[in-house]
Amino acid sequence: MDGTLLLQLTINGVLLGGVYTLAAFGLSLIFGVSGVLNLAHGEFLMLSGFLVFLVSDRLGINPFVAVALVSPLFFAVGYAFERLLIRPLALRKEHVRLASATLVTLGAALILEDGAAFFSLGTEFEKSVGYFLPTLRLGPLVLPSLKLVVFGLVALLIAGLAAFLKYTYVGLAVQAVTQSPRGALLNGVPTARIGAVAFGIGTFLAAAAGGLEVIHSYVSPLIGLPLTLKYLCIIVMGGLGSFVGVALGGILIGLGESFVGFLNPAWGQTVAYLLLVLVLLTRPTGLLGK
Amino acid sequence: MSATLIQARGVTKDFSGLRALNAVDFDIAAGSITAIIGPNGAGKTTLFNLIAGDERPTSGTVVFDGREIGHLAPDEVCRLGVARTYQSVRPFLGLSVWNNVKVGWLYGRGGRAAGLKMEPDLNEILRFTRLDGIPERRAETLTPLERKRLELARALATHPRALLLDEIIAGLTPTETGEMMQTIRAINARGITVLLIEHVMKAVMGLSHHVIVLHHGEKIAEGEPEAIVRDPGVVEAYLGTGTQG
Amino acid sequence: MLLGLAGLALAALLPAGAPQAQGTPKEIVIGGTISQSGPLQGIVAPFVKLAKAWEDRVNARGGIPMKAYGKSLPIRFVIYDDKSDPATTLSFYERLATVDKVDVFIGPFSSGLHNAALQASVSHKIPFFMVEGNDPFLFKDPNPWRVTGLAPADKEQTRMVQFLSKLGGLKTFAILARDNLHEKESAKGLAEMLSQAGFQVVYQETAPADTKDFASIVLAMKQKNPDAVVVEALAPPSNIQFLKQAREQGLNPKELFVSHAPVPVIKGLGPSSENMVSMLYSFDGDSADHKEFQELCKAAGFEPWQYSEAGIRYRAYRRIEDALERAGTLDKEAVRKAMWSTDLTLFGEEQMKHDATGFGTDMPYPVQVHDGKYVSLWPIEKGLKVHRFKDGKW
Amino acid sequence: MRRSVPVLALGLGGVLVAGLLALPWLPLAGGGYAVKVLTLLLIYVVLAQSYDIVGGTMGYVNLGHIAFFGLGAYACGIAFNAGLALPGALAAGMAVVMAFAALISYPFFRLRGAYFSLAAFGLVKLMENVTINLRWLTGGSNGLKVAAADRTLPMYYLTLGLAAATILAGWLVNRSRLGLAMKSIREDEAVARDFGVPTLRIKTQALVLSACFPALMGGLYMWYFNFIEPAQVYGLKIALQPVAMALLGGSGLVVGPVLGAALLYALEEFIWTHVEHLQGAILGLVVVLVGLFMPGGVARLAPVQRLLERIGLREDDR
Repeated sequence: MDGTLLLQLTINGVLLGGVYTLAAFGLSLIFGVSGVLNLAHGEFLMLSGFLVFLVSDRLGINPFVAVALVSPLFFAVGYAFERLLIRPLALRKEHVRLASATLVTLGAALILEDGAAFFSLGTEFEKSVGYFLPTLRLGPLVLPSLKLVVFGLVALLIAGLAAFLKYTYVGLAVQAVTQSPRGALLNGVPTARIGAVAFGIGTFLAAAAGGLEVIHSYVSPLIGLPLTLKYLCIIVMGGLGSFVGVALGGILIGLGESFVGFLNPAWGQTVAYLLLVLVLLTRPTGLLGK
Repeated sequence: MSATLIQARGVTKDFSGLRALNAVDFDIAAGSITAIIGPNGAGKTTLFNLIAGDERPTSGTVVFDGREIGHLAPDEVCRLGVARTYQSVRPFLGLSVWNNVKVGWLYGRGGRAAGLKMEPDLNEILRFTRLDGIPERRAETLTPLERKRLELARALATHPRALLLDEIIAGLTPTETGEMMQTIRAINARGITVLLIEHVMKAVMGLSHHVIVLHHGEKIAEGEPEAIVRDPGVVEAYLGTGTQG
Repeated sequence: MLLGLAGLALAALLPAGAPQAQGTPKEIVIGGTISQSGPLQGIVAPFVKLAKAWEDRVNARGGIPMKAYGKSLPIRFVIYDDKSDPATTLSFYERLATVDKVDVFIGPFSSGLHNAALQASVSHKIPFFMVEGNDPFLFKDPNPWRVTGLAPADKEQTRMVQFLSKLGGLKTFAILARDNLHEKESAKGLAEMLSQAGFQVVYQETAPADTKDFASIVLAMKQKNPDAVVVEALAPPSNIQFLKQAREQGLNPKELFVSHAPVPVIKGLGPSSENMVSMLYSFDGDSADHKEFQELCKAAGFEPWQYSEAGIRYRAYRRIEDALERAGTLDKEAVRKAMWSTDLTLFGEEQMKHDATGFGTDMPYPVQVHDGKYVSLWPIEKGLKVHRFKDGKW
Repeated sequence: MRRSVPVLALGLGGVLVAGLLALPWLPLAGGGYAVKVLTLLLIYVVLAQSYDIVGGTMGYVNLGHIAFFGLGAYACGIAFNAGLALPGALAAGMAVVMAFAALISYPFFRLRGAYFSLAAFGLVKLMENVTINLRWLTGGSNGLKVAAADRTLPMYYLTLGLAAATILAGWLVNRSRLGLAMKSIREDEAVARDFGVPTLRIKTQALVLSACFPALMGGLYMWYFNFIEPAQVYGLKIALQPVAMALLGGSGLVVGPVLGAALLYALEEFIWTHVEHLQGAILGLVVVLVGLFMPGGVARLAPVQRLLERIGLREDDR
């Protein structure tokens, strides 16, 4: 293949990675702080996309405005989710806790998925906003504008989160809890509240991703679990508690899918999981995990 | 008790740049009771972990009964005859007292005590550690003292040749301390070599034939207990850290 | 141990299997499953309402006349949710046969589910109308009880090809299909028919079913620079994704043909969907059947063009009713014979028959998006006047 | 308290025994539908029970258990099409799966807790995609087809037998030396290791053991349905169902998974035949409530424990 094509594939891959990273961030934050595999993460993404579609399609509001309106609500959703469903499990033995958390989040996922499907009955099952940003061109190269926006957002988020974790009390607390929950508790960090906050932020990020998803792609009641799985792959690949690692994992998968997808579409969707296994074989704690 | 059971030579352990142990040498005589003392962070528990195989020395060798064990996995070391207890007790909380001990007996003995039948032997061990009568209880329902005894029982069930006791006396009442010291003597009387990490000087003086003093990962002294307490270096180390807080 | 408990719990779910009262039956029971959960629900879930609407309609006019009993019998649909899952499908068709005692099976959606469902028709000797299963492999195992209204998958696009060869102005085609039994078959057939008609297929690829990003495929397609891009039966959501990225990556074909493009696709593309060609199992017309179909969809709560398979269902209902009426009895063998010997004219021009294997004649018609709505490109002469090329404008 | 239950207990005990004895004769009673439904239930019993060997006794929540089922189904189907008789095909499938389990246990068991669960979950999707892409072998998205026949009755009895075998295996493991080692790993892997438990070997043995039952089940499933697609045997929902069942019933107890499978499946069957909409949501709600309020599962609830005691099924998981 010629240079332009190579470059184009790289651009597409990196930007796609950006899209993956956005939601994976939230999951990583949640996983890091509460040690919970939130199987419902993708469902929140779906739900937010669902709402963004309704707001922009039925009320005719610009989808980006809709995202700005909808996604903050999900901080509360996530916060409540943690308080009601996750915190009660906190004191259980580790393997019991892991199991119960699996049940609770799986059940929640089922409820959200089926609920969304129920409300889609008779209307569009797949929801996608017919809104395009003008495509940017660099000579022969195409810069997918929307993904560019997402990517910028991710970059900002990384910077923001880094600052947040470094300089704010909550941020430091979050880090402390991520390092060692018990230690943090002993040092007077209100781990419970921190957990809820982390869930709030994480879910908000998922919601933002969902809003953008419904613009540049689509959202259907069924995308939740598969997406969650992909994001889980990404954060495990990147390594727990490492946001740069998450971005790295996301971009790696994006690039992989872009190139393999070009050479042989059939294997494009397999890359993520192959990479996961490869990384874990060589580094059980992930790329940047300690 | 002349033969050497455990021998350390130039044992060094680094944790990401931080040196926990620095070129420590010592010999533990078979059948002896040796106390390892030193201020917090002196590297005592690290030393135990290295002997038990939980961690590997950065450099240096640990030899057990003429065999280099520094590179062995903990389960192998255990089967060779090294059993331990933990500073903060770690029984199998979900399992019964009986099964806690049974794990050690089934998997930890290596070839030792081959002739014994499990039932009577475990019963004997539980009686010896005053846990008879509650073999059915879940470990999580036990008192702290009972948990310490359970750890001891689990270790004894492996019929160890060397027993590493990590602050097993710390936190006990005077009477309990007395009992525990008797128990340890009795264990030693069975020919089991005992290493103990202790802060309680009464126990150290009362039990040990030999004392090793660690400070900032270095061995600063060793010898008879009486000699050690008079050693100016040791006193300085303790007072020094004492004043530093 | 507790299996017993479960066994009883389940057995309790079964009504006491009282032997069916002999003599004249009270009603005609038509049973099947429609996926209301799982991956297929997006395509078929709304058709539960359609079935009910048809039931009401038939019963409103007194049911279906049955010579053997000298009177008309009302029909009743029994429909379960198969969760898009073969195992569930299998047990529900068994339930339909043994518990609900259906007279006629109407199939589920997709070949995988059909394969599971068909077992009940063999073991219980009940006529089975495969409403949406036209993949050759379903006809491998011997089973005299099954028949479909649809033409074989690889002939699906016959009318489209007929239209294109009249249209002219196009030479090279790129075809993308989702990697899935039916859609691959259909795409293969289209490619063959196109090359027979003298067109040139310069790119043909199948995308994994769960592909979320098509940028790379678009790039590969772009390099072949085809006149016409065909997204063959690449059902939503995949085709929404593909089209959005085709637009973004500047793939600007002269003709864009998306064979399965219900509302979500048109919404997802917004104004860019203008002049996109697609397929529907219906076409504009003013025959009585056209009117009835319109009203039926209204009653079910959607526009005829919103779900392209609605037309398939309508034809299925008509075929079943016709067969039952000609049989004039609920005797399974008689109904089966009647189904195989269907010869019915619908929409004024469609000759509905069956071939020796059990395949039917139903095929979709070309349509095109004008101002966010579908206009029919059929009959061809009319279609040629209406048709506009997309000419790479999104 | 104990005094208050005997009548109820004996009654229910009788019912259980009766139900159990009734199982083999059920087909003769001619309940075609009941037979089909029970077959599906028994399939879940096998999956949940075998999952629990690793998930319950050893405490590794294996979200990828279904991978063994799918691989078994495909391996057996391919062997069957190659001309082997069912027993041979099943044996072949089982061999492949056990080898696979042994192979993956090294990399996967370097991971602990959530990490392990994640990687295992990812494995399911990986298997699905690979299966789709190895067209020449698996038929890819066209699915795999074997000669069709009405195998309702043999399938029912074979599945019944396999379920019994799986339960027996679970019962034996929980009492065995191996089982004790697995429990010690569940409680504290590092300590178990300090006391001589060769953890990696034990974990591998456990995984291979728990893999052979879904392998056989998959083979039978393939043979029964005579057609499978990748998404059908590697689905994420199917992957999680046995886990949910085991936890609902009481993970780590032999009665747990059986009870859980029976309850969840009966509930599902009831909802899907009696409720118009939102069946999935109702099911989800139940799952959430169990996760929240019944960490030990139904089998560990005091009344159920007393009941089990009465009918001699109370187990000691200490």
